[in-house]
Amino acid sequence: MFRKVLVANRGEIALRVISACKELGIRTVAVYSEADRNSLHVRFADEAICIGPSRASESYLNVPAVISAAEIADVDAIHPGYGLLSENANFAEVCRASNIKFIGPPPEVTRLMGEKDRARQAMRRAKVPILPGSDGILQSEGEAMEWARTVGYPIILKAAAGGGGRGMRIVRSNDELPALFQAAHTEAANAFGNGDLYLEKFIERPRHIEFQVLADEHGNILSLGERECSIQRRHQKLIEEAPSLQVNTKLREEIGKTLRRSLANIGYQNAGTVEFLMDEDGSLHFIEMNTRIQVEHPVTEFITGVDLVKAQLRIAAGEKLSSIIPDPIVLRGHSIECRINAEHPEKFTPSAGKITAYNLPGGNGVRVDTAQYAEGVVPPYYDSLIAKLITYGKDRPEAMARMSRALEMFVVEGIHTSIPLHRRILQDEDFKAGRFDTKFMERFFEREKERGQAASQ
Amino acid sequence: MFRKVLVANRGEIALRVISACKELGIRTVAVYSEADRNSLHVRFADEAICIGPSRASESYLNVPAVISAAEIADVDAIHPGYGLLSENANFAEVCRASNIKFIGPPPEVTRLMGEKDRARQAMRRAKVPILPGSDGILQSEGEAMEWARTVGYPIILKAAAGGGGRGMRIVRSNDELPALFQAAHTEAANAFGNGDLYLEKFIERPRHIEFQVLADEHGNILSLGERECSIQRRHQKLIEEAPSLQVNTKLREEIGKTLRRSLANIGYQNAGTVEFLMDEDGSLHFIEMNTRIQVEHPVTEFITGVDLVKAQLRIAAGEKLSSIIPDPIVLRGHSIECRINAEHPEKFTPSAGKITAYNLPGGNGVRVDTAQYAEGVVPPYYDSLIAKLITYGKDRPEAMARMSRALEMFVVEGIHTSIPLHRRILQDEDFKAGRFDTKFMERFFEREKERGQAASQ
Amino acid sequence: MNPEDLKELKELIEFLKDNQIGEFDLDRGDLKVRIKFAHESTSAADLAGLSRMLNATPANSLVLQPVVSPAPSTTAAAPATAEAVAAPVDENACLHIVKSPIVGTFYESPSTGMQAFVKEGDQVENGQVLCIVEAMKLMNEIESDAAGEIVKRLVATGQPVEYGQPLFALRLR
Amino acid sequence: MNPEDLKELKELIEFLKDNQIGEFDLDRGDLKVRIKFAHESTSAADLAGLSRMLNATPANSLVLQPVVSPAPSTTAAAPATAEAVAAPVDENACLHIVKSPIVGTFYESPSTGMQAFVKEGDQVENGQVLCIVEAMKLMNEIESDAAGEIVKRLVATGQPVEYGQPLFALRLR
Repeated sequence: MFRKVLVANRGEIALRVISACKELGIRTVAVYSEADRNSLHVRFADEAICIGPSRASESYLNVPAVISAAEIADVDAIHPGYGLLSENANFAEVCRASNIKFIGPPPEVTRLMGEKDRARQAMRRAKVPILPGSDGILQSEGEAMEWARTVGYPIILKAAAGGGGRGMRIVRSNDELPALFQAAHTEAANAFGNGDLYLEKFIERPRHIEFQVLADEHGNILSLGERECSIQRRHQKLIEEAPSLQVNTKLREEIGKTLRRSLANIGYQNAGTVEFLMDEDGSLHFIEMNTRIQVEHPVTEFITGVDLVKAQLRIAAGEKLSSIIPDPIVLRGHSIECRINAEHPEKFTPSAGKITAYNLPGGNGVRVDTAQYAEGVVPPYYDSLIAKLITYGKDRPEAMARMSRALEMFVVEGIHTSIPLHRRILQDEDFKAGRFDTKFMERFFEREKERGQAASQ
Repeated sequence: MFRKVLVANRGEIALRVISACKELGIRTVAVYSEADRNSLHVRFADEAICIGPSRASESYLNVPAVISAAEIADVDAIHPGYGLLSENANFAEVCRASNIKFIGPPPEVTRLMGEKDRARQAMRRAKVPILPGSDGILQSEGEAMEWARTVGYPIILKAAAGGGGRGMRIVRSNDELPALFQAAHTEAANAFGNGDLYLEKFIERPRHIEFQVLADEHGNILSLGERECSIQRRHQKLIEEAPSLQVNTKLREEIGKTLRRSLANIGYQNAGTVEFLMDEDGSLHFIEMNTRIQVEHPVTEFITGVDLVKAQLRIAAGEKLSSIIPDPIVLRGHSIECRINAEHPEKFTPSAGKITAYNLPGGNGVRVDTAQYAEGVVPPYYDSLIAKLITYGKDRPEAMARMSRALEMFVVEGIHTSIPLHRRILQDEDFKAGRFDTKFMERFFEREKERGQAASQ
Repeated sequence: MNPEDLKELKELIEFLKDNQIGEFDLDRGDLKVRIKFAHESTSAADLAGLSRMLNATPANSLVLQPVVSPAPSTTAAAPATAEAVAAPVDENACLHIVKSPIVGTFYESPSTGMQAFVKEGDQVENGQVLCIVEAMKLMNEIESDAAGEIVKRLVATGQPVEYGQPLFALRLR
Repeated sequence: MNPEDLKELKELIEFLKDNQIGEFDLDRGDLKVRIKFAHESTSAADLAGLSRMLNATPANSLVLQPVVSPAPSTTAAAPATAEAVAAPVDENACLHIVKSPIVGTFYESPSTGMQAFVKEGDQVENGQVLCIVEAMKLMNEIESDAAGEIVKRLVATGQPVEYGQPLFALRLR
C-alpha cells in the first residue's frame, strides 16, 4: 500500500480522500490555494503545501505546482478527486513521467474517453448499446443530412471535443439542419479549438442513469449497480439516488455483463462511471464515461457497503478486486443524495461569503460529506458545492422521509444555499412517485411559477 | 399511528426521538427546563413547552409538569427516552390514568424489572440462565452464609432495590461476611429506604453483554442480537459495539430463543435490553433488564438496518412486528460507539460551559447523534453525554479505523471532552485485539500511569 | 495589593478603557494574553440579560406556539419574546411580572360564569389570589408575589401557559 | 506588571488596533496564537495580508511542517506564523519580503559547491537573481522584486518551499 498520497483537490472530496487514506493508514498531503488556507482539508491532512494564489488556474489546475508539491513532499501517489485535474490525461502522463502513481485509469484510456465520438465508437464495438447516430465525425452538412435521415428526426449535433452543452444543437427537421450545423461547428471551434461534430438520435424526455464500475490492474471488472441522476438543472445534477426505480435486476445484470466485457477490451482501470440515457421505452443508450470518482458516489456506497475511495486507493496500489471485495455485491435498501450548493435559491448565482451558523443533521441513516464549518468562508473562486447530504433507508419512502427531516435540521446561515429548494423538491408529488426525467426541474419551476401567480391573484 | 407525541427528555435522545417522529409524520412536542431554552430539541420540535427551572427534579423529573404539558399540548403519547422518567413505573401509571400512551412496557413489567431480585427469579423461572445465588431475599446473615457455602466464594451481596453500585459488597470468605452483610444492609436501607439483600456468585473478570429485544402488543418478540459493553469506567459505559466477538451464531440463537419465550411469559412490550455477564468460560448469566431504549442502540441499528426508535413508536401504536420488520434480521458488518462526554480527561469531573468550536466528523460509515452545536452551552445540571459517535465497517478493523479517523476530525473547543481518552483507547493493543472485560479501563489507566512514570524517569 | 500595584492597575484599566478593550486576560504562568475589543462583546450573559428584560414586557403572543426558530448560533430568545421586542422597553422598566409557577391552563375566575379574581386597574396585595392554573385536573390558585396595581393581564382565560410564563404585569407600590 | 511590560503591551494594543484585530490570544506554552478581526467582513484577503506581515519576521520554522492545527472557528494563521509573533514587530515594519513564486526546492547557489548568489548584508538591485527554486527538475532563477540590503535569508539551501513562502528579508533603499 502507498506510504503517502497527495490529494490534488479541495473541499469535501479532498476531505473524503483524506478520510479514506487515514482509514488505510496512509499519510496525506494537502495542497491549497491562498484562499483555502483555513480549509479543513488543510487542517486534517498530515502535511499541507500552498501551491498558488486563489484562482484555480494558478493553483489547483497548475500542473507544475502540483507535481512540485508532490516531489518535495515525496509522495507515492496522487488522488485527483473529481473535476480539476481528474480527467486531464496530460496530468496523468506527467505523473507517470515523474514516477508518481496517478490514482485513476491510464492516460490513454482517459484520453480515449475524453473524445466523445471515439468513446462512442469504442463502446459500440464492444457491444454497449449506443444511440443511433453517425459513425464518427461528420465531414459536411450533406453527410449530416444523410445520417439524420437514417436515424430519424429529432437528432442532436454534438461537438467531438465537447462538454458542458457547448457545440450542441437539437435539430427537428431537414430545413433547420444547415444553419444549426454551422452554428454548432463555429461554437465548438471557438470553445474547444476543434469544430468536429457528430450526431445522435435525440431523446425528448430521457432519464439520466449511470453505472458505477471498478476495475483492477489485473483485468478484473465489477459493476456496482446504477444511480438515477435525472434531477438536474442545466445539466447540473441536484439529486441522485440508488438504485433506480427503472432498472430491474435483469437489466442491471445485462448491462453489468456488457460493461465488464467492454471495459476489459478497453483496458479500463480504477473507478469509473458509464453514463446512459434511458428512453421512453426503458432502453439504455451509452452517452459517455467519466474516468474518475463521481460527486454522487456515496449513494452507491450506502447500498453496496463498498467504500469506493478506499477501493480506488487499493486498486492503484495493485490489489486485486477479489481481495478488496471478496463477496458478491448485494444491493440493500435505498439511498438519496442532495447537493447542497452555496447559491441563491431563485437566481442560482453563487453565494460566497462567511458562514455564520452551520448545524449538520445527524442520527440514523444520515451521512454528510462537507469541508465547511461554522465561521468558515465559501470563497468565490471555485464550484459552489459546500456539502452533500446523503440518506439511507430500507426503501425509497424511508430514505425520502429521512432526507426531509435531515434537510429540516440542516441550518446554514450567512450565505444562501440550495437547502430550501431541496425541501420543496422532496415535497413534490411527481418526485415522490419517481415520475421524472431530465426535464423534471424545468416543469417543477414552471409549476412553482404558476402556483405563485395563482396565489398572488 | 399517533398524531402527536411529547418527548419527555432532553439532549441527543430527545432529538433522536424527534427525528424518528418526523420521519413517521408525527408532530412533536418538546419539554424543556429553563437551562435548555436554546437547545436543539426545543428548536426542532413542532412545539415546545417550558416545564420548570434548571434542576431536573423540578423539570424533567417533575411528573405533574410533564403530564400537564402533555395535556395542554393534547398529545396521544409520551416517549420517555432513557434515564429521567423512562423506568419510572409510577409515571407510566399516571400516563395510563391520563389516557396518554406511555411508549414502553406496561407499568407492571417496569416495576417487576425494577426489583432486581424479583426480576432475577422471574427470569430463572423462564429458564434464562442466571448466576447461582440465593432464592430471593436473605433474611439473615446466617442464611447468607448458607447460600454462600452452596454457591462458593467469592460472592456479591446486592440490594434488592439497588442500582448504581450502592448496597453492593464483594465477599471472599466466611469471616468477612457478617461485617459486609451489615454494611450493605445499612447502605441499601439509607439509599433506597429498603435494606433487603440477595446474593450472587461473583465473577472476577466478566464481560458485559446485552441483548436487544423488541416485543409488540400481540405477543410477538424479536431478538436483535447482542452488544458488547465491557469498556466501562465505574459502571459507566464508554464504548459499545455490535456484534460481540465472544458470541457466536449458535449462542446468539440460543439466547434469542430463550428470551423470546421468557419475555412472552412476562408479558413484555416495546423495546428492552437484557443484560448479561459473561464469565471466563464464555457462559452468559442474566443480571438485569432495562425497560427502555438504551444510549447504545445505534450500534444495533447499524448492523441490523432496523430503526429501533421508529419501531418503538409503531409498536406503541399497536402495529405488529411482522409489519414493522417483515424480513428475517440479518446482521451485517460491525459497529462501534464512543460516548463523547463533557468531562475532564483525567479527573472525569463534568465540564460544563460554552462550546466555542464544534466540528463534527462525517463521511462514509460515520453517524453522530448530538444535540450540541457551535456556541451551544453545556449546562451543569444534567448528565455529561454531549454526543455519540458511531461508526460502521464491513468488519471490526474497518469500524475501528473509521472511529480513529472520526475522533481525529471531531473538534470540540471551550469545554473538555472524552475525545482524547477515546483516541488513546482506540490505540490500545488489547482493545484492538478484543481482549477486554469490565476491568479493562482500570488496567488501561494503570498502564498509562506506569508509562507516564517510566517516561518521566 | 500594594499602592504601586494598585496605581499600575488603575493605569492599565484606564488604558484599556481608552482603547475600548472589552476583555483582557493575562496569566504570567506560561504567559498567556487574551485581548478582546469592546464592540464585539455581546456575550451570552448580556444576551440573557436582554432576553430577561424583553420577557418582562407585555406580549400578547405568549401562547404555546411552535417555537420561533432561533439560530443555533444565537443564544436566542424564549418563544415568548418573538413579538415583545417592539414594545418600548423603558416604559415597563418599573413593572413587576407575576409568572406562572407551573404548566397548565389559565383561568381568570374560580369557575365559568363567575367574576374574575382581579381585573386591570385593581390594587392587589402580596399573597392575594390572582388566577387559577389548572394542572392534572387540580385547580391551583396563583397568588401575587408583590403588592401593586394590575396594569395588564397577559393571558386569556382558557389559554395554556408554560412554566415561567408572564401572567400579570403589576406597577409596584 | 513592570513598566516595560506595560509599554510593550501598549505597543501591542496599538498595533492590534491599527490592524483592526478584534481578538488576540497568545499562549507561550507550546506557542498558540489566535487572532480574530474586529469586523465580520474580514475576508480571506485581509488575513493573507496579516499572514504576509507575520511571515515578514525571521522564522526558522518555515519548513513544510505538519500544519499547526488552527481551530476551525478561528480564521487562524498560516502554518508559518507559529513562532513569528514573538519578534518585535516594528523592527521589521520597513522590511520587504521576497517570496517564492512557485513550489519547489530552494538553493542559494547555482550548483553545489558554488558561491551563493547573495549573502546577508549584500546590496541587491531590482531584477537581480537571489536564488534558485527547483521545480520538476527545472532550475528557476528567482529575481529580487526590489532594491535594498539583504537583511536575512529565511530558508536554508536544499529546503522545500511552498508558494508565497518568504525567502529573503530586504531593507529597502
